[in-house]
Amino acid sequence: MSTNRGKANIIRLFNVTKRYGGKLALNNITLDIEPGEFIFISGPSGAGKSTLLKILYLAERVSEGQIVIDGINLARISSQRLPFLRRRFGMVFQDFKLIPNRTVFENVALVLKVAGKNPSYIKKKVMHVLRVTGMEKKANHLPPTLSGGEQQRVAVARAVVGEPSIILADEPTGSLDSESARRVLNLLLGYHQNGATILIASHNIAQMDCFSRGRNISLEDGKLKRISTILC
Amino acid sequence: MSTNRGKANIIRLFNVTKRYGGKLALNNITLDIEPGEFIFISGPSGAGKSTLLKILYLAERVSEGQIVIDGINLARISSQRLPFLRRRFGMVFQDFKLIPNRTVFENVALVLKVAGKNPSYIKKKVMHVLRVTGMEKKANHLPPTLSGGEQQRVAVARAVVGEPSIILADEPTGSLDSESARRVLNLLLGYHQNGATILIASHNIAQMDCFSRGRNISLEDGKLKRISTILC
Amino acid sequence: MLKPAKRFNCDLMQFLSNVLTDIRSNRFLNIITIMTIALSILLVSVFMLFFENTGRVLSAWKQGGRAMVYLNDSFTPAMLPNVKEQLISTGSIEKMVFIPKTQALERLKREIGSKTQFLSTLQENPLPDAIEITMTTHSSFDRLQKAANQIEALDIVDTIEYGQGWLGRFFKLFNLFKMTGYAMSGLFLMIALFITANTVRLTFYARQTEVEIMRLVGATDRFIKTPFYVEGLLQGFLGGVLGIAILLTGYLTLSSGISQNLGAYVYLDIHFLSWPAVAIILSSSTFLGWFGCFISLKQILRPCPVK
Amino acid sequence: MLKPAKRFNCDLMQFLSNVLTDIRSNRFLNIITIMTIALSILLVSVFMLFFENTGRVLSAWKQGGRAMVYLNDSFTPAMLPNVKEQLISTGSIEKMVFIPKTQALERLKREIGSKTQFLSTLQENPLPDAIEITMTTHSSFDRLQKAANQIEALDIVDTIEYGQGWLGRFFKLFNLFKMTGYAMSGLFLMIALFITANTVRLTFYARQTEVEIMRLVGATDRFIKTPFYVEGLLQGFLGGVLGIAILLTGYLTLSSGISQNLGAYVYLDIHFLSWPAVAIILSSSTFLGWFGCFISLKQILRPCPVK
Ligand SMILES: Nc1ncnc2c1ncn2[C@@H]1O[C@H](COP(=O)(O)OP(=O)(O)OP(=O)(O)O)[C@@H](O)[C@H]1O
Ligand SMILES: Nc1ncnc2c1ncn2[C@@H]1O[C@H](COP(=O)(O)OP(=O)(O)OP(=O)(O)O)[C@@H](O)[C@H]1O
Ligand SMILES: [Mg+2]
Ligand SMILES: [Mg+2]
Repeated sequence: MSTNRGKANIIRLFNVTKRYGGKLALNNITLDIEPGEFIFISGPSGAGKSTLLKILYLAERVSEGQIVIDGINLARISSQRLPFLRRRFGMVFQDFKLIPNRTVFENVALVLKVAGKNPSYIKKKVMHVLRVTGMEKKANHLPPTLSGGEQQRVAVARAVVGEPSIILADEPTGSLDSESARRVLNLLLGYHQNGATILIASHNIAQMDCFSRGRNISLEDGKLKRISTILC
Repeated sequence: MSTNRGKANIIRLFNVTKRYGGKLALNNITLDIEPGEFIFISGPSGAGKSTLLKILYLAERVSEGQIVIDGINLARISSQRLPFLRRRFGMVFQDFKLIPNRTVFENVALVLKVAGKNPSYIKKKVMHVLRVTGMEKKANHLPPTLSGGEQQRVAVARAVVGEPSIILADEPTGSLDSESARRVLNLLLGYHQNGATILIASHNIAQMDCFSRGRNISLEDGKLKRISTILC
Repeated sequence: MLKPAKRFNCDLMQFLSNVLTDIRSNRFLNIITIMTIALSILLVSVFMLFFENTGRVLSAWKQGGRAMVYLNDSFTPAMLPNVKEQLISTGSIEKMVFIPKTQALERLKREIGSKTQFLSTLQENPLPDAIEITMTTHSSFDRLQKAANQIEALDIVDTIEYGQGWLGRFFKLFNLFKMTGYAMSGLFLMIALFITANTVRLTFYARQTEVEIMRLVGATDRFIKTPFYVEGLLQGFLGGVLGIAILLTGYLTLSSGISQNLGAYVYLDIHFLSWPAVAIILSSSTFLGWFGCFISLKQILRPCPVK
Repeated sequence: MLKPAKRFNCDLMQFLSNVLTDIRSNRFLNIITIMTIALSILLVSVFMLFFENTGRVLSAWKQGGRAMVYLNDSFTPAMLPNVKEQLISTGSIEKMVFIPKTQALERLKREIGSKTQFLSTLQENPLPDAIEITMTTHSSFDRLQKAANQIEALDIVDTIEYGQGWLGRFFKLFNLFKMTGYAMSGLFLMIALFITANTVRLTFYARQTEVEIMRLVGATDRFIKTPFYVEGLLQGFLGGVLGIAILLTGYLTLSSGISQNLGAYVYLDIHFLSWPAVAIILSSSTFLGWFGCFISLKQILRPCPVK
């Protein structure tokens, strides 16, 4: 399988290993992802799906190996440049990571404030993504007063609000009923059609609807088990 | 539909309403549950599933209406007796609610320590439920170092370790792959066969396997929409 | 019949291990609490040390307050033991020295100066016999005044002179200093109390999740509270020991420095805190730890169940 | 051309609103921090007040340190202006009163007592003329001693008496008191600093999640730090104002009480802190808030990304 097709790869992993104490959460992963791809990362609980997304986001550093994102070697990123790199990503964390004492609006707006956008743009943009995710009415609520599914939708809204070129979504529909899940997946599909590269980690790929052009990366016990193309 | 069959009802709700500010999270729910029943609570995100379980557990007080559990009116429970009532329940919280700075073992053991069990019994029992949920090897880890699915299994282990007569499980397999989910459901089924009353809240009942004798309580927007018997 | 005892032992062992686990898993919070208690204790004890020693130095000055009792013409040296007894019976007297008029005259001559020879030409000694008395330290100025009046009322006494103006002012000021010192000790103690309670409240704030979860799995308030109290008492005690240790180190360094540099000029009787004071400080600090817990637990463990 | 200014205004408004949101959403933490700073400031300023006033009272005593310059027989009243000039040229002199020997004799008579008539029988006044001088306050004992030696060396002067023993001891003690006071002020300030830093660290500990999440969504360290610093400065300033307000209330209550109860006996010139001292305290407290932030942010925002 040739990994060097037309476009340059946006994400490249070379022999990446992540160790927690003695435990190998990722074991010698080599992987290339093209811009605009739609990738599913599947595998049982504890397989290393979240770890894979976290090292791409630089929320964790790798123990061994190299990661190159858009031509930038992550090992060489200084802590000054790190925030700017992260702004090119949108990440949905498995445990949401919402700030408990800020409203839904503020949580989502933070991404844009951090990037120095102006207030009127922020307001418009944030209310737009909240509308799309069905969280418009909860804009002024605090995260702990939301239901699990509502929190998850806020996390999704925050991940996409900055219009990132790469979206990393860890189990983004795990707490959602099928109707809300479809809305979230359609939202992500929309960004995909606009050219964003999307990686979704999910323990249950059967749940997901079928997409035109997806690849499924299957992990098990930290090892890359299989890469397959999804065709419905 | 007669709600007074052979056994006395273990859980009875009369016109229960739960209000958060202006929002009706539960709207005039009347419901009877017999001992030993296996109940699914389904409904879309924000329907009130978690709220229903929380008021049964007395993690929240109702705004209106009455709840009688095993002949005890929850409105009349003093704060001194509350802990003793809670020990009869096992609850899996949707957000797990594990103590972050205690190991998995200590988190699960807490239920038994609180009940004054002796150390050797605690050790044996806790290791047993951790084995059953597949978390034996992580006994000495701290919750924040676990994957989402692993945390969920610890939460399940904690809920069942006290051998409660009523198990309230809020989305207990939401972060689990199908294999782990089956193990968890089998575990709960085992307790059901030993006579425990089990309530499971889930946004996606289709995911669940079929059980011999289940009822599905469907919520929508805080209202009881339908009660149906599941027969596969 | 052995079972209950064994059960108790196990429970105690388990309980202690719980507390140790708690302390280990909240090391950062514990260190901050202990440091805060230690600093508060250091603060109060430094002030106590300062105040006690200043007080001692000032009282030594106060002791200098002497009085002269001038006896009238009817006095003869034979009456001395009798007079002394009468004086002693008034109380407030520490030392008495009889100064016969011959000696007084010599003293006067010395004071007026060797240049003036005129006193040696006197036929008769014009001065009275006198007794110099030293007042007891612990007496207040009012008591002193009363004693002086009693003495003056004696038949044999002509007048008594005791620096009515100067000594009175000194006494008042010394008392004011003492009062202010006590008030400040009290204030500092209260500040230490508040600060410690605040710190403990903050550490509890950080541990609220833990407490909430414990309640949710059916822990009684007592089950939750007991380890916190033990931890609080321990923190308080350790904080106190640390505070006193810092104080002692500072004291030893400074006092050796002072006696080297000033010892030649001034005799300063600087003492460290007495054992009872140390005991009081240690129990206060232990109380501080306990009290912080008490306040915080009151706030967290409200009767209504928290979410 | 208006755009940049408008942009800046918007940013500032938004920035301030962010800070206010922060403060609102962490009310409990803020209140505790402000209270701790206020108490620390109260502590230091109470001590400063106490120490300043005690110092003032003691220097008033020190001022009482007078010297008697006894002139020799060659002195005649006509020489007085000349002698006074000579004395003034030595410095260290605040006031001079000439006491002619006739006056001195009368004083002696009064002192020895009315009973003894013998002095009135004297043909010749045996006492010397003298000048009573008052030393300047700010002079050290060493300077005083030097001045006295200079004066004694003058031709016209017989001897000078200035309580060599007593005054020397007092000076040394007063200096020791002053040194101890400064040392304690410094120590208390450091304790306040540590305690405040600890408290701020604790509040940050409780807000660690917030900081972590902000970093995860791409906030630069500066974006995270700035509001914390503004908050810290504000907390420090408010804490200082509160501390001084409490001190002022206490001062007014106490000083009126003291002057009512003691005013008749002792003239006490008790002052509140001077404006410069208040300014120093307010800037210290503002610094305290800032410093607490600085320490805590250093700890939280380590170069390595946190999980
Ligand atoms: N900080 C950590 N310290 C130690 N071990 C960790 C840490 N984070 C993850 N692990 C371990 O690494 C393994 C992989 O974790 P990861 O979160 O990537 O799993 P996952 O595939 O996302 O599983 P799930 O579907 O349950 O979320 C797990 O066994 C986990 O216990
Ligand atoms: N503490 C609270 N304060 C205010 N509103 C709340 C609070 N808790 C829940 N709600 C609201 O009540 C409604 C029901 O919440 P609940 O958590 O019961 O939903 P759910 O059925 O469990 O949804 P999900 O499947 O997403 O978990 C939601 O709209 C939620 O926002
Ligand atoms: Mg995961
Ligand atoms: Mg829920």
